[in-house]
Amino acid sequence: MTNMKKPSFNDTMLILVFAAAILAMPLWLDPFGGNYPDLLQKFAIYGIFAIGFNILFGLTGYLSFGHAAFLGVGSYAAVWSFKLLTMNAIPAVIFGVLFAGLLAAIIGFLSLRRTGIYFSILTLAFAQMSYNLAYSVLTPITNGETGLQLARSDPRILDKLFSDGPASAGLPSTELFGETMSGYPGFYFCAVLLIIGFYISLRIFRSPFGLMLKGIKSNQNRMKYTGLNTRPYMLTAFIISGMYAGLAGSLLAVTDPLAGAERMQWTASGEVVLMTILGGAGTLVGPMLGAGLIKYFENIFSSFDDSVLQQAFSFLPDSVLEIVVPVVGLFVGSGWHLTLGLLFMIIVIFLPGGLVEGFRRIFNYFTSGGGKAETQSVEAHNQAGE
Amino acid sequence: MGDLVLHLDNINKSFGGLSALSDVNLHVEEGTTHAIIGPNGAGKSTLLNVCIGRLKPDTGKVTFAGEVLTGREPHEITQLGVARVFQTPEIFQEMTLLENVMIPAFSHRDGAFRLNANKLLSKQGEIRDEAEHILEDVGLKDMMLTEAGSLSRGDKRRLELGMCLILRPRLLLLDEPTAGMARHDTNQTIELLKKIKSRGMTKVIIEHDMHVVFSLADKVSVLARGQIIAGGDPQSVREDPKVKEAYLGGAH
Amino acid sequence: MSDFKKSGMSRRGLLKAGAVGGLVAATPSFFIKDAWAEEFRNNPTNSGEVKLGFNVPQSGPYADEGADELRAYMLAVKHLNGEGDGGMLNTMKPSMLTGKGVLGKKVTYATGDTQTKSDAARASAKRMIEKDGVLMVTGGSSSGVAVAVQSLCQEQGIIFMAGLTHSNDTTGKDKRRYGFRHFFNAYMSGAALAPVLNKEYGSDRRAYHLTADYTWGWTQEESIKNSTEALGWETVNTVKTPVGAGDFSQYITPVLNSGADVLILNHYGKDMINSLSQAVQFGLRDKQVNGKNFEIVVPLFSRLMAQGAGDAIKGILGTTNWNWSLQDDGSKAFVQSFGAEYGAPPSMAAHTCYVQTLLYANACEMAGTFYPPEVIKQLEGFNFDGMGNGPTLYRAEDHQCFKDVLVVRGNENPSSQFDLLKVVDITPRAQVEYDWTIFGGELGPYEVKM
Amino acid sequence: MDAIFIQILNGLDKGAAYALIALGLTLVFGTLGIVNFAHGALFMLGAFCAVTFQKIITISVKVRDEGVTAFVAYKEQPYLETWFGDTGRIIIDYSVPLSIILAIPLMLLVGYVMERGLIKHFYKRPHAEQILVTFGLAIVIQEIIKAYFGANPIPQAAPEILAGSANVGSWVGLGDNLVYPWWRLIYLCFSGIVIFAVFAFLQFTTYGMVVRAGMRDRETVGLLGINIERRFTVVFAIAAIVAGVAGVMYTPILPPDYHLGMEFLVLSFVVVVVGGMGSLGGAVLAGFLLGIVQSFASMNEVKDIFPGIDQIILYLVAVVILLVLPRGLMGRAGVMDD
Repeated sequence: MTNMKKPSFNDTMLILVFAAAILAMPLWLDPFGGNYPDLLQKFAIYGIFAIGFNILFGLTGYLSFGHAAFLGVGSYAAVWSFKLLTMNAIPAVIFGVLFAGLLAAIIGFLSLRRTGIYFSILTLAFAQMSYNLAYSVLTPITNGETGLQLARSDPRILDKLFSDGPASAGLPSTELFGETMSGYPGFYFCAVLLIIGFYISLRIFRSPFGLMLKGIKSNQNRMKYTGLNTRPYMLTAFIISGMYAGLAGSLLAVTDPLAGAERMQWTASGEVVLMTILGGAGTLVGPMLGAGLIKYFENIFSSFDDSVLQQAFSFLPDSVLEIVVPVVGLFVGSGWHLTLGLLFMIIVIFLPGGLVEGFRRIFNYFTSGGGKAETQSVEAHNQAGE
Repeated sequence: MGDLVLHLDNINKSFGGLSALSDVNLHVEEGTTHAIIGPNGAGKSTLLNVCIGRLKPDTGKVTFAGEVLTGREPHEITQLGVARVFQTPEIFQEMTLLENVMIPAFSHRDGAFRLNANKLLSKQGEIRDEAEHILEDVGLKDMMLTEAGSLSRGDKRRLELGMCLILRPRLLLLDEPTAGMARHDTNQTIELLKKIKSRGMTKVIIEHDMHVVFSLADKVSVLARGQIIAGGDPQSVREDPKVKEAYLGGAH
Repeated sequence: MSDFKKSGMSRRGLLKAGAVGGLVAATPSFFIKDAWAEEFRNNPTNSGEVKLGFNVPQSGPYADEGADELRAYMLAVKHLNGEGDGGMLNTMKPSMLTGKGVLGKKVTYATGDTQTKSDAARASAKRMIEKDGVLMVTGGSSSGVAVAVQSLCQEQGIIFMAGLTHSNDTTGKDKRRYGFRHFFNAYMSGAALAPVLNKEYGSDRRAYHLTADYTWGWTQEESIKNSTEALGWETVNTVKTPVGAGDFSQYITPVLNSGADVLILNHYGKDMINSLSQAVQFGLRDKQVNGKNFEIVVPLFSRLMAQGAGDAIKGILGTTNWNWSLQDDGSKAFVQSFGAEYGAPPSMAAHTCYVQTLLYANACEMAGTFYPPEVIKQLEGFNFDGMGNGPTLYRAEDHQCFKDVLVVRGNENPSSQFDLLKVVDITPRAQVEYDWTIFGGELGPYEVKM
Repeated sequence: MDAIFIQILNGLDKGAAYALIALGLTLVFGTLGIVNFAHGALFMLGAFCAVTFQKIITISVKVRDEGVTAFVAYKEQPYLETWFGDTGRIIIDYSVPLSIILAIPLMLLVGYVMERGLIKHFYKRPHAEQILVTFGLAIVIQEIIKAYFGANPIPQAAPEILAGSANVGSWVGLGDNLVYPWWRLIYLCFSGIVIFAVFAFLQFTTYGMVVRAGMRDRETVGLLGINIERRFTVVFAIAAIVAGVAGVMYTPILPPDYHLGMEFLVLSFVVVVVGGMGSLGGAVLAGFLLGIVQSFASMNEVKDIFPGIDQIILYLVAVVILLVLPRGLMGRAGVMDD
C-alpha cells in the first residue's frame, strides 16, 4: 500500500476530500436521518477512536482488547478539568490526551512484553480492572455507576479567576472561548480534531515509522535480526493510539460533560475492535466507516419502533402491512442488535477486508482495472461516496 | 589473513539432558568464509543460534570484535555488525521487495530505534536509491514493487541476502543458504556469494551441500555429535580420515 | 414570556438551516440563539402533534422490564388520545385530561434503547430531543440511567419523568428542576419495611447485608441499616458484592456462621435473582440461629424479579412501588385495560411509566401551555389521587412523590402465574416522609439558557 | 478453618464451571486455530436446552384461571401430569438432569452445522475476522433466544431431593454447621467426569491421538493422509456439547437468560489464556486456580485489608501469571503467539 514514488498530491487530495466529506456530514446525512448534533458528534468522536486504534492494530497487528480504558480515562480527566479548572474545552482535551497517554505508557510497557493473544488478554485484564475499580472502589474519583458529573459547587479555579460575576443559576456548559460545545459547534470542534487526527494517522502510515510498524506486523523476528529494537516502536504506537482514545474520551466529555464507568468496560473495547475490522483494519478510512456504521445502527435502527414502521410502510395494503411490520420489527427497534450481528457476519463472510474492500471491489468493477496504484484514490472515492 | 574476529569459547548447550553442543571452541578470521559442516543433528543450527543470541549457552561465551554477544538482544547483536540468513527465509511476506530492503536500510542508517514519524517515506531518496542498488546486486530489481510473498524460494533467499547485505555487516551468518534449491538456483546463489566475498566481510556458512562448501569456503570446521572434530582449509579437511569416518565416509 | 407560543419556524428546522449556512459561512447555528431566546426547545405550537420520548431498556438485563414500560407508554398515549377505555383517565383526581390529546394536540411518541448504560441512554435521549423533537423524556430502569438522563434534560430544558429508579440520589443529591420521580426510594423502602420487620421478626435480630457495589446499593444499604438499627437490630456485617457477579456462593457461605439471623440482599434485577436463589440453595432459610428462624429480606423487588427467582422468592419480605392486585379504582381500571390489551397484568415499572405520562399531560393542561417552567410549576406540590397508591403528593422541594408504600411477601401459593406477590401491609405515607434537606442537592433553575 | 474449607469448596465449584467452559474453548483454539467468540453463546444455548426441555415436558392444557378476576386469564396444567400422574410429576421434577438427553444431540447438531457451515471457511482467515464473524454469530444466537424467551432469567429448579444442602462438615469432621448445596456438589462431580472423559478421549483413543497430533502440527498430520478436517468437525462438536451440558447443569445455580453467554465469554478467554494456549490441562488448572483465588479474595478478612480486591482479583492474577510466565501456566511455544 505504500507507494514510494507517489507524489503527495494524492494524499493532499485525500485529506481535502476527507475534510470536505466530514464537514459536510450535516448535509449528506440528512436524508438518512443522521443529521442531528449528538450523532454527528458521535461519528466524529468514535471515528477518532477507531483511527487511533487502527494505528496500533492496523499497522502492527497487535490486537488490544483494552482500549476502552483510555477512552474512559480521557473522559474522567476532561470532566475533572471542567470541575477543577475551567469550562474551556482546550485544557480538557489536553488533560484527556495526556492522562490517557500516561496510562497507555504503563499498560503498554507491561503488556508489550507478550505477543499475540497473550497481549490481548493482558490489555483486556488491565481495562477490566480499571472498569471494575471505577465502578466501585474508586467512586470518589469517578462517581461510580452514575458517572462523573459537573456540579455548581465545583471550584473551577481558572474560570473564577477571570470572571467576577456571580455564577449563573444553572450548571455552566462546556465552551470554547465563549462558544457552547454542545450542538453543531461541538460537532465542528470534533470534526476539526478528527481531520487533524486523520492527517496525523496518514502521515504515520506514510512515514518510515509506519513502515517499521508494518514490518513488525509482517515478521517480528526478522525485524529483530534487522537490528531494530521493536519494543520502543511498539510502545510508541501503543501510546499514540492510547492518546487518540484519550482524545475521543475527552471529546465525549466536551460535548456531553458526563463520564460513566461503562465507557471502560470490555464491550466498549470490543466495539472499537469491531469498528476497525468492519471497516477494514490497516486501511486509512476503513475504521472511520466502521465506526459510523455501528453508531448509525445503535442510534437510528434502535429508534424504529412499530409506529415508525407503520408510517414507513403505510403505502402497503393493510393485510400486507400486518405481516410486514412485525417481521421487519424483529430487525429494528429492540431487535437492532440482531441486524448488527447479521451485518458483522455478512460483511466478514463476503467481504474479507471490510467495507473498504467492498468499495474497492465496486470501484474495480466499474473501472475493470484495479491494482495497487489505485488504492489511495479508491479510498478517497469511498469517502466521497459514502 | 586478518585477525580473529569471532570467538566461541567453551560453548556447552544441552536440551533437557541431551547435549547438543559440548565444549565447542571456534575462532573465525576476519574476511574469510568459514564453513561449518557435519551430519544431521550434529548441532550446527544450535551453534548458529548461539552465535546470534537466539539461544543462550549453558556455559561459555561468544565474542565478536571484542564485544561479548552472549546474553544480548538480537537487535543489539545485529547493530554490532552481525547479520543472519535463516534456513527458511525470514522476510516481510506482505510487503514489496523495495520495502523489504528499505527497512534494514533504515536500521543501518538510524540505529536500533529512531521514530521518524514526522518524515515522509516518499522523501527518503537516498534510502530508496540504496535499496534499489542492493536489489540490483541480488538481481531482483525488476520485481521491486511486487509482494515478497509471491517470490520463488530461491528469490526469497536472495531477497533475504539483500536485506542482510544492506546492513553492511562485518559478519554474515548463513544457515544452509541453498537448502531445498534446484541446481540452477544453487549455482546462482554461489555466484552471488562469491561476488559479495570480494567485499571483505566475514561469513560463517552452515551447509550440507559439499559442492557449495568447497566452492566458497576458506576454512572448514566439522561438527559431529556436538563437538568440533576437525578444522582447517577445505583440502585438508577433505582428506582428514576422522571426517571421512564421521561424515563423508558414512554419507558417500 | 407571553409570546413564546408564537414562533415562525421550528427550532429544529432552524438548526438545520444553521448547519447548512455554517458550512458556507463557517459560522454555524449559534447566531440564532439570542434571537429566539423566548422560544423553548421543541415548541410544538405550530404542529398538530406533541411528541413524547420513551427511553427504555430494550437490550441488556432489563429488556423485559423495558418492554413492559413501553407497553404502558403506548397504552397511555392511546388513552390520552381518547382511544381504548381511558384507563386511569377516568379515576385520576383532579384531572383536566379530556381524552382529546394534550392541549388539543394529538400525542405521538418516539422510542429509544437505553441499554441500561448512562452513555447509551443519554445518546438515545439526545436523539429524541435533537432529531425527533420530543417535549418530554421518560422511562428507564436504573438509577444510574435516571440520574444521567435527568441531568441531560436539565441542560436541554426538557422535562424528564423518571421511570423505575429507587436510589435516594435521584431526588436527593442529584435532583434536578426538570426531573420528577413517581417511584419511591430506598429511604422509603427502609421506613416502610421497618415496622413490618419488627412485627414479623421482632426487635432483637442480627442482620447481615450483601450489597451491590454501586451507588444504588449503598443508599439502599444505608437506608435499611438505619431503619433496622432504629428498631434495635444489630448489623453484623455489610459486604459489597461486584455487580453482575453471577455466582454469589463465596459471599453467602460466610453468612452461615456469622451469627446473623437475617440476611438482607441489597441487590436488584439479576443480581437479586441469583443471590436469592443461591442463598436459598445454601439452606439459609431452613436454618435456626439464636433460636430463631433465619430470614432473608429483599428490600426492593418486582414481580418480574420474583418470576426470575422462582420458588426462592416464596415467603420473602420486601417492598414494591405498586402491585396489580391492588383493589382501588385506579389500579383496577389500569390493570383491566392493560390486561385486555396485552394479556398480562402490568409490572410496577409499567404502572409508574403510565402514571408519569398522565401526570405530565395533566400538568400541561393545567398550565395551559407546554412551556416547561410553567409545567414544572404545576407538577411541583401537585396533590392527586386515583392513580393506584392513594393520595399522592409531588413534593415541590425535591420532586419526589409521596404515597403509601406496599410491603409485600413472595406468594407461597400463587393462584396464577402472575400472582407472585402478596401485599402484607400498606405503610401509610406519613410514616415514609422525610425532611428533604437530609440528602442535599439542589434543583437548579426553571429557565434554561439554550 | 471452617471458613477456609468452605471457601475451597466454593472455589472448586466456581473453578469447575470455569474449567468446563474453558475446556471446549481451548480445544477449538488449539486444534482448529479458531478464536471462537460464540463459545459463550453455546454455553447459553445449552442452558436454554434445559429451559426448552422443561417447556416441552410441561406442555399444558389451558385451564381457566379462577384466581384472576380482573380479566380473563388461563393457567396451565402439564399433559405429562394429566397422563402419568405422579410419574409425570417426577419426570418434571428431574427436568434439569434429564434435559441433557436433549442437549447432547442438539448441541452436536449445532456444533456440526456451525463448523461445516461457517467455521471451516475461517481456518485460514486472520484471527480478527474470526472474532468478527463469531461475535456476530453470538449476537444473532442471543437475539433469537431473546426474541423467543424474553430477557428475564428463567428459573430452573434442581430436583426436589437435591434442592437442599448436604452436611459436608460432618463428612470431614468439622462439625454440623458446614453445609453445602447438593446440586453444587453434583456439579463439581459432573464437571470432573466431563473433564476426565474429554481427556480420556484425547489420550486413549486413536481418534484423540490424531487430534492431539493435529493440535501440535496440523500440516504434518495432513501430510500423513489423515483427513484432519473431518476430525476438526468432531472436535468442534465435542466442544459444543461440553459447553452445552455445562450450561444445562449450571441452570439451577444461575437462572439462565439470553445474555448469560456474554457474561462468561471474557472470563473463559482469560481462563484459557492463563492456562496457556493449546493446553487442555492448563485450561483446567487455570479454571480451578482462578475459582479458588476468587473465592478467597472475596472473604471478608481479605476484603478488609484490600477493599474491592474481589472486583479485580481474576484479572490481577491473570496479569501476574502472564507477566511471569510468558505462555501462561502450561502453554506451548508457537500456538497463537502472533
